Amino acid sequence: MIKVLFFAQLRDQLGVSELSVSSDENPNVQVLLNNLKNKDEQWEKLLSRATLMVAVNQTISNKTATLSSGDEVAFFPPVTGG
Amino acid sequence: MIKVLFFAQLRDQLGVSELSVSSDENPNVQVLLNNLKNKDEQWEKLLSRATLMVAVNQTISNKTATLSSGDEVAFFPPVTGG
Amino acid sequence: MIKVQTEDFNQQVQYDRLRQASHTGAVVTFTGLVRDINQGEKISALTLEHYPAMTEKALADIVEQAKLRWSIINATVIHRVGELQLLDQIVFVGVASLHRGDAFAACEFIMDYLKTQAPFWKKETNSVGESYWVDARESDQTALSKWDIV
Amino acid sequence: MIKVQTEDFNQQVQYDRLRQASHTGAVVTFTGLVRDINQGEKISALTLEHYPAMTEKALADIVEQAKLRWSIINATVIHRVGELQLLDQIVFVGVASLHRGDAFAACEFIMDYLKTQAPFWKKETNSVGESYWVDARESDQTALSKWDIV
Repeated sequence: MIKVLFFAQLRDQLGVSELSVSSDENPNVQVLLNNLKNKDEQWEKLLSRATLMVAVNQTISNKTATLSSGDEVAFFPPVTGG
Repeated sequence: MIKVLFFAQLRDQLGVSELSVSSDENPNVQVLLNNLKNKDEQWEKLLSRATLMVAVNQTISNKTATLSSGDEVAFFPPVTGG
Repeated sequence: MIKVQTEDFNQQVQYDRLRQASHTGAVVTFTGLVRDINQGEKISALTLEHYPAMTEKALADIVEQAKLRWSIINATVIHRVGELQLLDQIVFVGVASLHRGDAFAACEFIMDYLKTQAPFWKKETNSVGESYWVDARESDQTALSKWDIV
Repeated sequence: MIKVQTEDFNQQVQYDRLRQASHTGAVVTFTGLVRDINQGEKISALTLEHYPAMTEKALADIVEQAKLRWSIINATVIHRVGELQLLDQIVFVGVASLHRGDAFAACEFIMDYLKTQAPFWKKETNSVGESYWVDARESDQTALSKWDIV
Protein backbone atom coordinates (compact mmCIF):
# COMPACT_ATOMS: atom_id res chain seq x y z
CA MET A 1 0.00 0.00 0.00
CA ILE A 2 0.97 3.64 -0.51
CA LYS A 3 0.11 6.30 2.07
CA VAL A 4 -1.17 9.56 0.54
CA LEU A 5 -1.25 12.80 2.55
CA PHE A 6 -2.78 16.22 1.85
CA PHE A 7 -1.88 19.47 3.62
CA ALA A 8 -3.17 22.99 4.28
CA GLN A 9 -5.90 24.43 2.02
CA LEU A 10 -5.69 21.39 -0.29
CA ARG A 11 -6.64 19.14 2.63
CA ASP A 12 -9.42 21.53 3.67
CA GLN A 13 -10.83 21.68 0.15
CA LEU A 14 -10.64 17.92 -0.44
CA GLY A 15 -11.96 17.20 3.05
CA VAL A 16 -9.41 14.40 3.48
CA SER A 17 -6.00 14.45 5.17
CA GLU A 18 -4.86 10.91 4.50
CA LEU A 19 -5.74 7.83 2.48
CA SER A 20 -4.19 4.53 1.35
CA VAL A 21 -3.97 3.30 -2.21
CA SER A 22 -2.72 0.11 -3.82
CA SER A 23 0.90 0.16 -4.94
CA ASP A 24 0.08 -2.16 -7.85
CA GLU A 25 -2.32 0.35 -9.38
CA ASN A 26 -0.09 3.37 -8.73
CA PRO A 27 3.40 2.71 -10.10
CA ASN A 28 4.35 6.41 -10.20
CA VAL A 29 3.15 9.83 -9.07
CA GLN A 30 1.55 10.70 -12.39
CA VAL A 31 -0.64 7.57 -12.40
CA LEU A 32 -1.53 8.10 -8.74
CA LEU A 33 -2.59 11.67 -9.53
CA ASN A 34 -4.69 10.52 -12.48
CA ASN A 35 -6.40 7.92 -10.33
CA LEU A 36 -7.14 10.48 -7.61
CA LYS A 37 -8.49 12.98 -10.13
CA ASN A 38 -10.99 10.38 -11.31
CA LYS A 39 -12.80 10.55 -7.94
CA ASP A 40 -14.91 13.57 -8.88
CA GLU A 41 -14.81 17.03 -10.46
CA GLN A 42 -13.58 18.74 -7.28
CA TRP A 43 -10.61 16.36 -7.01
CA GLU A 44 -9.95 16.73 -10.74
CA LYS A 45 -9.85 20.51 -10.39
CA LEU A 46 -7.78 20.74 -7.19
CA LEU A 47 -5.19 18.18 -8.24
CA SER A 48 -4.73 19.74 -11.69
CA ARG A 49 -3.28 22.99 -10.41
CA ALA A 50 0.11 23.83 -11.92
CA THR A 51 1.35 24.95 -8.49
CA LEU A 52 0.63 21.58 -6.81
CA MET A 53 3.72 20.32 -4.99
CA VAL A 54 4.54 16.68 -4.27
CA ALA A 55 6.90 14.98 -1.83
CA VAL A 56 7.79 11.30 -1.95
CA ASN A 57 9.08 9.87 1.31
CA GLN A 58 9.45 13.40 2.74
CA THR A 59 11.52 14.75 -0.12
CA ILE A 60 10.28 17.25 -2.73
CA SER A 61 9.77 15.26 -5.90
CA ASN A 62 7.97 15.34 -9.25
CA LYS A 63 5.40 13.43 -11.25
CA THR A 64 7.84 11.02 -12.84
CA ALA A 65 8.88 9.56 -9.46
CA THR A 66 8.20 5.82 -9.26
CA LEU A 67 6.34 4.41 -6.26
CA SER A 68 6.37 1.13 -4.41
CA SER A 69 4.65 -0.37 -1.39
CA GLY A 70 5.38 1.46 1.84
CA ASP A 71 6.03 4.82 0.18
CA GLU A 72 4.52 8.00 1.56
CA VAL A 73 3.33 10.56 -0.98
CA ALA A 74 2.25 14.05 0.08
CA PHE A 75 0.45 16.63 -2.05
CA PHE A 76 0.33 20.24 -0.97
CA PRO A 77 -0.09 23.82 -2.16
CA PRO A 78 2.92 26.16 -2.46
CA VAL A 79 4.60 26.45 0.94
CA THR A 80 4.36 29.72 2.87
CA GLY A 81 6.58 29.30 5.93
CA GLY A 82 9.43 31.47 7.08
CA MET B 1 45.08 77.88 8.42
CA ILE B 2 44.28 74.32 7.42
CA LYS B 3 44.62 71.44 9.86
CA VAL B 4 46.22 68.33 8.35
CA LEU B 5 45.90 64.91 10.03
CA PHE B 6 47.59 61.55 9.39
CA PHE B 7 46.38 58.18 10.64
CA ALA B 8 47.51 54.60 11.23
CA GLN B 9 50.69 53.34 9.49
CA LEU B 10 50.94 56.56 7.47
CA ARG B 11 51.24 58.56 10.72
CA ASP B 12 53.75 56.04 12.12
CA GLN B 13 55.87 56.20 8.98
CA LEU B 14 55.78 60.01 8.70
CA GLY B 15 56.29 60.37 12.44
CA VAL B 16 53.68 63.16 12.55
CA SER B 17 50.01 63.01 13.46
CA GLU B 18 48.98 66.60 12.88
CA LEU B 19 50.26 69.84 11.37
CA SER B 20 48.95 73.23 10.22
CA VAL B 21 49.48 74.77 6.81
CA SER B 22 48.58 78.10 5.26
CA SER B 23 45.28 78.18 3.42
CA ASP B 24 46.67 80.72 0.94
CA GLU B 25 49.35 78.34 -0.25
CA ASN B 26 47.09 75.29 -0.36
CA PRO B 27 43.99 76.12 -2.37
CA ASN B 28 43.11 72.46 -3.02
CA VAL B 29 44.07 68.94 -1.95
CA GLN B 30 46.38 68.33 -4.91
CA VAL B 31 48.46 71.44 -4.18
CA LEU B 32 48.55 70.59 -0.49
CA LEU B 33 49.79 67.09 -1.33
CA ASN B 34 52.47 68.47 -3.65
CA ASN B 35 53.65 70.88 -0.96
CA LEU B 36 53.81 68.09 1.61
CA LYS B 37 55.71 65.79 -0.76
CA ASN B 38 58.39 68.47 -1.17
CA LYS B 39 59.41 67.99 2.48
CA ASP B 40 61.69 65.04 1.74
CA GLU B 41 61.98 61.75 -0.10
CA GLN B 42 60.11 59.77 2.57
CA TRP B 43 57.11 62.11 2.40
CA GLU B 44 57.29 62.10 -1.39
CA LYS B 45 57.15 58.29 -1.41
CA LEU B 46 54.47 57.80 1.26
CA LEU B 47 52.13 60.46 -0.10
CA SER B 48 52.44 59.24 -3.70
CA ARG B 49 50.80 55.88 -3.06
CA ALA B 50 47.82 55.20 -5.30
CA THR B 51 45.88 53.81 -2.34
CA LEU B 52 46.18 57.01 -0.25
CA MET B 53 42.75 58.15 0.97
CA VAL B 54 41.77 61.71 1.82
CA ALA B 55 38.92 63.19 3.83
CA VAL B 56 38.03 66.88 3.85
CA ASN B 57 36.05 68.02 6.87
CA GLN B 58 35.44 64.39 7.87
CA THR B 59 34.03 63.31 4.50
CA ILE B 60 35.84 61.04 2.04
CA SER B 61 36.98 63.30 -0.77
CA ASN B 62 39.48 63.49 -3.65
CA LYS B 63 42.41 65.55 -4.86
CA THR B 64 40.34 68.12 -6.72
CA ALA B 65 38.57 69.29 -3.54
CA THR B 66 39.15 72.98 -2.86
CA LEU B 67 40.30 74.09 0.58
CA SER B 68 39.84 77.19 2.66
CA SER B 69 40.85 78.42 6.09
CA GLY B 70 39.45 76.34 8.94
CA ASP B 71 39.22 73.13 6.88
CA GLU B 72 40.43 69.83 8.26
CA VAL B 73 42.16 67.49 5.82
CA ALA B 74 43.02 63.92 6.77
CA PHE B 75 45.26 61.52 4.86
CA PHE B 76 45.22 57.83 5.63
CA PRO B 77 45.91 54.37 4.22
CA PRO B 78 43.06 52.08 3.10
CA VAL B 79 40.70 51.51 6.01
CA THR B 80 40.55 48.07 7.65
CA GLY B 81 37.70 48.24 10.18
CA GLY B 82 34.70 45.99 10.47
CA MET C 1 21.29 22.74 14.70
CA ILE C 2 17.86 22.24 13.12
CA LYS C 3 14.66 22.53 15.18
CA VAL C 4 10.94 22.71 14.56
CA GLN C 5 9.14 23.70 17.74
CA THR C 6 6.10 25.44 19.19
CA GLU C 7 8.13 27.30 21.84
CA ASP C 8 9.73 30.67 21.31
CA PHE C 9 13.52 30.97 20.92
CA ASN C 10 16.10 33.34 22.35
CA GLN C 11 18.34 35.41 20.07
CA GLN C 12 21.24 35.62 22.52
CA VAL C 13 21.35 31.87 23.16
CA GLN C 14 21.38 31.12 19.43
CA TYR C 15 23.93 33.83 18.68
CA ASP C 16 26.24 32.69 21.50
CA ARG C 17 26.18 29.13 20.20
CA LEU C 18 27.05 30.33 16.68
CA ARG C 19 29.93 32.62 17.61
CA GLN C 20 31.89 30.23 19.81
CA ALA C 21 33.79 28.10 17.26
CA SER C 22 37.44 28.76 16.50
CA HIS C 23 38.17 30.86 13.38
CA THR C 24 34.69 32.45 13.38
CA GLY C 25 34.95 36.00 12.05
CA ALA C 26 31.37 36.70 10.98
CA VAL C 27 27.92 35.77 12.26
CA VAL C 28 24.80 36.65 10.28
CA THR C 29 21.35 36.06 11.73
CA PHE C 30 17.92 36.36 10.19
CA THR C 31 14.73 36.46 12.23
CA GLY C 32 11.27 36.44 10.70
CA LEU C 33 8.45 37.99 12.75
CA VAL C 34 4.65 37.95 12.55
CA ARG C 35 3.90 41.29 10.89
CA ASP C 36 0.87 43.23 12.09
CA ILE C 37 -0.07 43.84 8.46
CA ASN C 38 0.14 41.59 5.38
CA GLN C 39 -0.83 42.53 1.84
CA GLY C 40 -2.80 45.48 3.20
CA GLU C 41 -4.81 43.41 5.69
CA LYS C 42 -4.57 43.92 9.46
CA ILE C 43 -3.63 40.66 11.13
CA SER C 44 -4.59 39.51 14.62
CA ALA C 45 -2.98 36.05 14.73
CA LEU C 46 -1.21 33.40 12.71
CA THR C 47 -1.25 29.60 12.73
CA LEU C 48 1.58 27.61 11.22
CA GLU C 49 0.82 24.13 9.97
CA HIS C 50 3.59 21.80 8.84
CA TYR C 51 4.29 18.28 7.60
CA PRO C 52 5.92 16.92 10.75
CA ALA C 53 7.70 13.92 9.23
CA MET C 54 9.30 16.14 6.60
CA THR C 55 10.10 19.57 8.06
CA GLU C 56 13.34 18.90 9.95
CA LYS C 57 14.61 16.77 7.07
CA ALA C 58 13.79 19.52 4.56
CA LEU C 59 15.58 22.13 6.65
CA ALA C 60 18.62 19.88 7.13
CA ASP C 61 18.75 19.32 3.35
CA ILE C 62 18.71 23.07 2.74
CA VAL C 63 21.59 23.60 5.19
CA GLU C 64 23.54 20.83 3.43
CA GLN C 65 22.99 22.58 0.09
CA ALA C 66 24.34 25.80 1.60
CA LYS C 67 27.40 23.98 2.95
CA LEU C 68 28.19 22.73 -0.56
CA ARG C 69 28.23 26.30 -1.83
CA TRP C 70 29.83 28.33 0.95
CA SER C 71 32.35 27.91 3.72
CA ILE C 72 30.22 27.56 6.86
CA ILE C 73 31.56 26.95 10.36
CA ASN C 74 28.19 26.67 12.08
CA ALA C 75 24.53 27.00 11.07
CA THR C 76 21.23 27.03 12.95
CA VAL C 77 17.65 26.92 11.68
CA ILE C 78 14.70 27.11 14.07
CA HIS C 79 11.13 27.25 12.76
CA ARG C 80 8.09 27.57 14.99
CA VAL C 81 4.71 25.93 14.35
CA GLY C 82 1.28 26.27 15.89
CA GLU C 83 -0.48 29.42 17.10
CA LEU C 84 1.50 32.66 17.01
CA GLN C 85 0.65 36.19 18.02
CA LEU C 86 1.50 39.55 16.47
CA LEU C 87 5.24 40.37 16.52
CA ASP C 88 6.09 36.83 17.62
CA GLN C 89 9.23 35.28 16.24
CA ILE C 90 8.56 32.68 13.50
CA VAL C 91 11.94 31.61 12.18
CA PHE C 92 15.61 32.00 13.01
CA VAL C 93 18.48 31.32 10.63
CA GLY C 94 22.05 31.93 11.79
CA VAL C 95 25.32 31.26 10.00
CA ALA C 96 28.89 31.57 11.31
CA SER C 97 31.80 31.80 8.86
CA LEU C 98 35.39 32.91 8.55
CA HIS C 99 34.35 35.85 6.33
CA ARG C 100 31.18 37.89 5.99
CA GLY C 101 30.49 37.12 2.33
CA ASP C 102 29.89 33.45 3.04
CA ALA C 103 27.76 34.15 6.10
CA PHE C 104 25.49 36.64 4.31
CA ALA C 105 25.05 34.50 1.21
CA ALA C 106 24.43 31.24 3.07
CA CYS C 107 21.94 32.83 5.48
CA GLU C 108 19.92 34.44 2.68
CA PHE C 109 20.10 31.29 0.55
CA ILE C 110 18.75 29.17 3.42
CA MET C 111 15.84 31.60 3.89
CA ASP C 112 15.05 31.81 0.16
CA TYR C 113 15.12 28.05 -0.14
CA LEU C 114 13.09 27.54 3.05
CA LYS C 115 10.41 29.92 1.76
CA THR C 116 9.78 27.78 -1.31
CA GLN C 117 10.80 24.24 -0.32
CA ALA C 118 10.09 23.62 3.37
CA PRO C 119 6.58 22.29 4.10
CA PHE C 120 5.11 25.02 6.30
CA TRP C 121 1.81 26.81 5.64
CA LYS C 122 0.50 29.99 7.23
CA LYS C 123 -3.11 30.63 8.11
CA GLU C 124 -3.88 34.21 9.12
CA THR C 125 -6.72 35.54 11.21
CA ASN C 126 -7.60 39.14 10.42
CA SER C 127 -8.91 41.81 12.77
CA VAL C 128 -12.57 40.87 12.15
CA GLY C 129 -11.91 37.22 12.98
CA GLU C 130 -11.79 35.72 9.49
CA SER C 131 -9.22 32.98 8.90
CA TYR C 132 -7.66 32.23 5.52
CA TRP C 133 -4.61 30.47 4.14
CA VAL C 134 -1.84 32.83 3.07
CA ASP C 135 -1.09 32.87 -0.66
CA ALA C 136 2.43 32.09 -1.78
CA ARG C 137 4.23 35.24 -2.94
CA GLU C 138 5.60 35.20 -6.45
CA SER C 139 8.58 37.24 -5.19
CA ASP C 140 9.65 34.21 -3.15
CA GLN C 141 9.98 32.21 -6.36
CA THR C 142 11.87 34.96 -8.14
CA ALA C 143 14.20 35.34 -5.13
CA LEU C 144 15.51 31.86 -5.96
CA SER C 145 16.81 32.98 -9.34
CA LYS C 146 19.81 34.70 -7.77
CA TRP C 147 21.09 31.30 -6.66
CA ASP C 148 20.68 29.71 -10.11
CA ILE C 149 18.01 27.34 -8.89
CA VAL C 150 14.31 27.01 -9.88
CA MET D 1 21.40 54.18 16.12
CA ILE D 2 25.08 54.76 15.35
CA LYS D 3 27.77 54.26 18.02
CA VAL D 4 31.54 54.09 18.21
CA GLN D 5 32.61 52.82 21.60
CA THR D 6 35.30 50.96 23.51
CA GLU D 7 32.74 48.88 25.50
CA ASP D 8 31.34 45.57 24.34
CA PHE D 9 27.71 45.35 23.13
CA ASN D 10 24.92 42.89 23.74
CA GLN D 11 23.25 41.04 20.86
CA GLN D 12 19.88 40.65 22.60
CA VAL D 13 19.61 44.33 23.53
CA GLN D 14 20.38 45.41 19.96
CA TYR D 15 18.06 42.80 18.45
CA ASP D 16 15.19 43.71 20.79
CA ARG D 17 15.50 47.37 19.84
CA LEU D 18 15.43 46.49 16.14
CA ARG D 19 12.44 44.18 16.21
CA GLN D 20 10.01 46.36 18.14
CA ALA D 21 8.71 48.73 15.44
CA SER D 22 5.30 48.17 13.86
CA HIS D 23 5.29 46.37 10.48
CA THR D 24 8.70 44.74 11.09
CA GLY D 25 8.76 41.32 9.44
CA ALA D 26 12.49 40.69 9.10
CA VAL D 27 15.57 41.46 11.16
CA VAL D 28 19.06 40.72 9.83
CA THR D 29 22.11 41.15 12.04
CA PHE D 30 25.79 40.95 11.26
CA THR D 31 28.47 40.65 13.91
CA GLY D 32 32.19 40.76 13.18
CA LEU D 33 34.51 39.02 15.64
CA VAL D 34 38.25 39.05 16.27
CA ARG D 35 39.39 35.86 14.55
CA ASP D 36 42.11 33.79 16.17
CA ILE D 37 43.80 33.50 12.79
CA ASN D 38 44.23 36.01 9.94
CA GLN D 39 45.95 35.36 6.60
CA GLY D 40 47.61 32.30 8.11
CA GLU D 41 49.02 34.12 11.15
CA LYS D 42 48.00 33.29 14.73
CA ILE D 43 46.67 36.39 16.44
CA SER D 44 46.86 37.21 20.14
CA ALA D 45 45.22 40.67 20.22
CA LEU D 46 43.90 43.51 18.08
CA THR D 47 43.92 47.29 18.45
CA LEU D 48 41.45 49.42 16.55
CA GLU D 49 42.42 53.00 15.80
CA HIS D 50 39.93 55.44 14.33
CA TYR D 51 39.48 59.06 13.28
CA PRO D 52 37.20 60.16 16.12
CA ALA D 53 35.75 63.29 14.51
CA MET D 54 34.76 61.32 11.42
CA THR D 55 33.72 57.78 12.35
CA GLU D 56 30.14 58.32 13.55
CA LYS D 57 29.50 60.70 10.66
CA ALA D 58 30.87 58.18 8.15
CA LEU D 59 28.68 55.40 9.59
CA ALA D 60 25.61 57.64 9.59
CA ASP D 61 26.28 58.53 5.93
CA ILE D 62 26.50 54.85 5.02
CA VAL D 63 23.17 54.13 6.72
CA GLU D 64 21.61 57.07 4.84
CA GLN D 65 22.88 55.62 1.55
CA ALA D 66 21.28 52.29 2.45
CA LYS D 67 17.97 54.02 3.26
CA LEU D 68 17.94 55.57 -0.21
CA ARG D 69 18.21 52.12 -1.78
CA TRP D 70 16.07 49.88 0.40
CA SER D 71 13.01 50.09 2.60
CA ILE D 72 14.42 50.13 6.14
CA ILE D 73 12.36 50.45 9.31
CA ASN D 74 15.27 50.55 11.73
CA ALA D 75 19.06 50.27 11.50
CA THR D 76 21.88 50.05 14.04
CA VAL D 77 25.64 50.22 13.59
CA ILE D 78 28.02 49.79 16.53
CA HIS D 79 31.79 49.74 16.03
CA ARG D 80 34.28 49.20 18.82
CA VAL D 81 37.70 50.86 19.06
CA GLY D 82 40.72 50.35 21.28
CA GLU D 83 42.19 47.10 22.56
CA LEU D 84 40.32 43.89 21.76
CA GLN D 85 40.97 40.26 22.63
CA LEU D 86 40.49 37.08 20.63
CA LEU D 87 36.86 36.28 19.80
CA ASP D 88 35.76 39.73 21.01
CA GLN D 89 32.97 41.43 19.10
CA ILE D 90 34.18 44.24 16.82
CA VAL D 91 31.16 45.46 14.89
CA PHE D 92 27.39 45.02 14.88
CA VAL D 93 25.09 45.94 12.00
CA GLY D 94 21.38 45.27 12.31
CA VAL D 95 18.56 46.12 9.92
CA ALA D 96 14.79 45.73 10.41
CA SER D 97 12.49 45.76 7.38
CA LEU D 98 9.07 44.71 6.21
CA HIS D 99 10.58 41.98 4.00
CA ARG D 100 13.78 39.94 4.18
CA GLY D 101 15.23 41.01 0.83
CA ASP D 102 15.62 44.61 1.98
CA ALA D 103 17.04 43.61 5.36
CA PHE D 104 19.66 41.27 3.88
CA ALA D 105 20.75 43.67 1.15
CA ALA D 106 20.92 46.74 3.37
CA CYS D 107 22.84 44.93 6.12
CA GLU D 108 25.43 43.55 3.69
CA PHE D 109 25.69 46.88 1.86
CA ILE D 110 26.38 48.72 5.13
CA MET D 111 29.13 46.24 6.00
CA ASP D 112 30.70 46.34 2.53
CA TYR D 113 30.68 50.11 2.56
CA LEU D 114 31.97 50.32 6.13
CA LYS D 115 34.88 48.03 5.25
CA THR D 116 36.15 50.43 2.58
CA GLN D 117 34.89 53.88 3.64
CA ALA D 118 34.78 54.16 7.43
CA PRO D 119 38.04 55.40 9.02
CA PHE D 120 39.03 52.47 11.23
CA TRP D 121 42.40 50.71 11.14
CA LYS D 122 43.37 47.40 12.70
CA LYS D 123 46.73 46.64 14.27
CA GLU D 124 47.28 43.00 15.10
CA THR D 125 49.63 41.45 17.62
CA ASN D 126 50.69 37.93 16.72
CA SER D 127 51.48 35.04 19.04
CA VAL D 128 55.18 35.98 19.32
CA GLY D 129 54.33 39.56 20.30
CA GLU D 130 54.94 41.37 16.99
CA SER D 131 52.54 44.18 16.13
CA TYR D 132 51.73 45.25 12.58
CA TRP D 133 49.03 47.15 10.74
CA VAL D 134 46.59 44.92 8.90
CA ASP D 135 46.66 45.20 5.11
CA ALA D 136 43.45 46.11 3.33
CA ARG D 137 41.97 43.10 1.54
CA GLU D 138 41.38 43.44 -2.17
CA SER D 139 38.24 41.34 -1.76
CA ASP D 140 36.73 44.20 0.26
CA GLN D 141 37.08 46.48 -2.76
CA THR D 142 35.63 43.91 -5.13
CA ALA D 143 32.72 43.29 -2.73
CA LEU D 144 31.56 46.82 -3.52
CA SER D 145 31.05 46.02 -7.18
CA LYS D 146 27.80 44.19 -6.46
CA TRP D 147 26.27 47.51 -5.37
CA ASP D 148 27.42 49.37 -8.50
CA ILE D 149 29.75 51.60 -6.54
CA VAL D 150 33.58 51.95 -6.66
